[in-house]
Amino acid sequence: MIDKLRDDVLETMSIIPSGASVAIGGFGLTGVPAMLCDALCQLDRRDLHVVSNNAGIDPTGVGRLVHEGRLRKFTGSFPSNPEFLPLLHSGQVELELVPQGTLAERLRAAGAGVRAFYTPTSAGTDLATGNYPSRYDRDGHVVEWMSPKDVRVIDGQACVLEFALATDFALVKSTRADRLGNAAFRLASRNFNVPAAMAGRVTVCEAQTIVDAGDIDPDSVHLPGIFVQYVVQSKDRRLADPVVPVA
Amino acid sequence: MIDKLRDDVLETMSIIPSGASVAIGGFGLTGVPAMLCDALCQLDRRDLHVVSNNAGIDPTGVGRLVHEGRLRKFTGSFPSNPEFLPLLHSGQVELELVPQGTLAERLRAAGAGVRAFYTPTSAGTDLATGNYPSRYDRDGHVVEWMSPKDVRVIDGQACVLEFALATDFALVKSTRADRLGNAAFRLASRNFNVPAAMAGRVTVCEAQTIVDAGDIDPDSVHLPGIFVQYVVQSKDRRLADPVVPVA
Amino acid sequence: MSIDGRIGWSREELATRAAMDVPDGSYVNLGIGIPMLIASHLPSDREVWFHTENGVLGLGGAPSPDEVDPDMQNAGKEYAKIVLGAASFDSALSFAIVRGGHLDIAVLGAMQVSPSGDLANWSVPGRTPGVGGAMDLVTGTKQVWVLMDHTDRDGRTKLVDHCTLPLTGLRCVTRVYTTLGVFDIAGSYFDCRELAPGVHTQTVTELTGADVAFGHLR
Amino acid sequence: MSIDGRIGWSREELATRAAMDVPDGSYVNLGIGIPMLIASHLPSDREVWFHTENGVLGLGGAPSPDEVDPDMQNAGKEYAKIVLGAASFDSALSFAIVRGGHLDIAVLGAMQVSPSGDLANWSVPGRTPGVGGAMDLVTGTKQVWVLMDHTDRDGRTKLVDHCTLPLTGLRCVTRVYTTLGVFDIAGSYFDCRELAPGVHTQTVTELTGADVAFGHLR
Repeated sequence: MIDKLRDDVLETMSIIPSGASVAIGGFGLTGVPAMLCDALCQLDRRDLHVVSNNAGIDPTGVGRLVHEGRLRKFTGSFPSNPEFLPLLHSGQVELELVPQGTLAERLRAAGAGVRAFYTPTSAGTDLATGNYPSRYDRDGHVVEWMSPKDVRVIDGQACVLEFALATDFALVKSTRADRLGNAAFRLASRNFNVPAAMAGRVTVCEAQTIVDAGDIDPDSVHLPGIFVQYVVQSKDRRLADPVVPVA
Repeated sequence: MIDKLRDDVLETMSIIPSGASVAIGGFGLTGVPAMLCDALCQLDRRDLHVVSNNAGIDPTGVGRLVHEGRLRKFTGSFPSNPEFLPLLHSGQVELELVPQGTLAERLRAAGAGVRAFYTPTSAGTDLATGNYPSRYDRDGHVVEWMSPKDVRVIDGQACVLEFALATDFALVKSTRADRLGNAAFRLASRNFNVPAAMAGRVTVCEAQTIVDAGDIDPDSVHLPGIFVQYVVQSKDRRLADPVVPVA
Repeated sequence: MSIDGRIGWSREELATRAAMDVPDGSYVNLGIGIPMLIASHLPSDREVWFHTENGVLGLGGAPSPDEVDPDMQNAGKEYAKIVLGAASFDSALSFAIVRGGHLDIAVLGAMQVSPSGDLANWSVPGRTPGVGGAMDLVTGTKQVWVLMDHTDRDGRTKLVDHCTLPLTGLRCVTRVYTTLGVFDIAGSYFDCRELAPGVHTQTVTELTGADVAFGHLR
Repeated sequence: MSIDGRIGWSREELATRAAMDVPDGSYVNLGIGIPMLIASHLPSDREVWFHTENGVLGLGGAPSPDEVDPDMQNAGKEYAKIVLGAASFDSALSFAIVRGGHLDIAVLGAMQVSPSGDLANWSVPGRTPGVGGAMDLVTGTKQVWVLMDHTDRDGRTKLVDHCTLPLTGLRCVTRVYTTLGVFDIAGSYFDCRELAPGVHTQTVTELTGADVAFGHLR
């Protein structure tokens, strides 16, 4: 029998070692697996490669990981956390800056067996031509640049080749989930949680409400359980699901 | 105000000319826009390039289009309609045979701004190497072969380059739809309807039940209205939606 | 010379002017900042559908405190409402909508625009380099409008012959609304379609770093 | 020499034998034909989740006439039931599951299999060339099992040194269950793990078009 529910968050998260690559869902304050990020801090995990759209906008979620200096690399579109830039410019963290749509598509591609794809997004810009710094030394000098991307003209339009972005783990936050890992999300909280879960070789889902198998209508499952390996009950007590009260 | 609802099926479908490329949703007997296919026949449209997983399994839907000889080309994975092969082998129709997952991904890619992608599926097979006939003359001799596909080794695995498959039109069948084009599907009837709608430059949706805007919960919209240009009431009277009775 | 508040349109007027040009039934993405003002300045006869990158088509206005839904924010990370008939989706489908060419108009702020439609709006030295969805929006959307002050804080023109800041996209902008007027992208020059009240062609010429034509002024 | 019904396993027995090897908690796709029989021959202690290409994870058995749901078929276009906890999705996500490597086992029929794991199962001269999802399944799935008669209707072996029919995939099969026994793919030979009751190694050797090793027989 499949039972992906786990009671002990720290024990569940202890499978993620320091140095791992971790895709983390969420956008702004919605759909952020904050409890799982907290667990990484409690477990003192370091040197993480975090893949996430934002680098956090407050000291929770990815923001806390940045604040505590637990990243060796950040891949995302919006590292707008004011704590991030000093870390970048002093060589403590590497940056792979990716357009937001390319990020979502690369994560989905990893989960979908698409090894690489051509998109016009970023063609001709510094992000494609190798003119964007990815790593600095402690004195703020550039020591590495993002790799130039392959270009192919398709139907008269220059397109860059983007590779699938698979990660060792993924952390996602859902509104509801069941023992099979099936998950459903409300409104803007779905965001990167689905592509992140697809990209992670092992995905942990922090569920606001845990429901019985079958409680989520088959047509309303946004993330089929096959993409999720573990489900834990969120300790976030916000009552955001008006249909199903928090258990 | 956006109102994509149309009363007159024939008038709506008359925008599709003979010769057009048309992606058609459905798999087996589920999710087939049979009424829209009937309209193409009533309007006597010919020389169509039909993109659909199956070539029909009975004389409805794509099956009727095949039966009446209205195709110049079929792109799909399963041309298992017994009426199809004689047409192919007598040069009356061209075949582009595509693995089912590649077909879904190529349609989605067209709607998602992905111009092409690399996949290991079909690498090294006749479908990739140009050893598969796509067109015969009236005597059954091969006059054209499918193009060989570009190959690139990614992470040690041979992958073929597949191009986005955009079509002039798409015909889809939904369980529910509203005036905005938002559509929802039950169980296995969703299938190719979503990727087909994404691929079509103009998409017509045959809805089993037409509902008011807002009746489909935002989280339960499987196909956002932006992918649909016209909605018509299906005359198929099957009561397949236990939640919402047929109007 | 300082523009803001002295000559030409205010930012509110600029948003109101651009809002007039948004056709009924359009699907539109509004960037953070001045572009977002368009939503509250639409003529009452328009039904316009707003897309937000973080996964909703049918974005509404700001909620009152008791209307706040913790699961609903806009791309600017502010709490937001949805309208009746909205649809939610994940980021991959959200950007399929953007990159697949389904949006009619994207409205963005800018640091520099050239007459060929090149746009620079994401990176200035010393600031946190957030690219967000801008590169996706400018390559995917049918019409890309820029809404901005005509000059920057130091009085330097933002309509330039060639962008010197890092590009967001090449040949992507179709129209520019500045505090001084409305400009179409014409390839080697800006084609001025309209001047803000009280603004003279000479002022525009002086404050623009590329050729400007006024033959289509209405 | 005709096999069917004379020596080795019947098709039902073959499906039963393969079903024994499906681990509890597996995600499995069953091809049309003999592979589909596995679903009804699983040991009672297994919870196995069946994926169907047309968009459901949690495929159930055949419905009684009054249970038929017109919106629910399996990939063989037969009406089907779903199990509690099933999820439905579109074809793009369905094949993301397949191609992304998320399924544990795909079980297919075959015309020819080689010791290197090459598989031919989709095209024979003169038949309608339906490729369906076979090429996706064999390149995406962790384990690819073939279930088939050991020989074809004319008595020709289906375990061959090199496939002569058009390939579905190269080096993709991991295990073969035939009416005569169970074979692992070993590169240059078939590694026979088990013989069907009453089948002798000599018979297998005679009826196989490639080298067979019996050192791992259990």
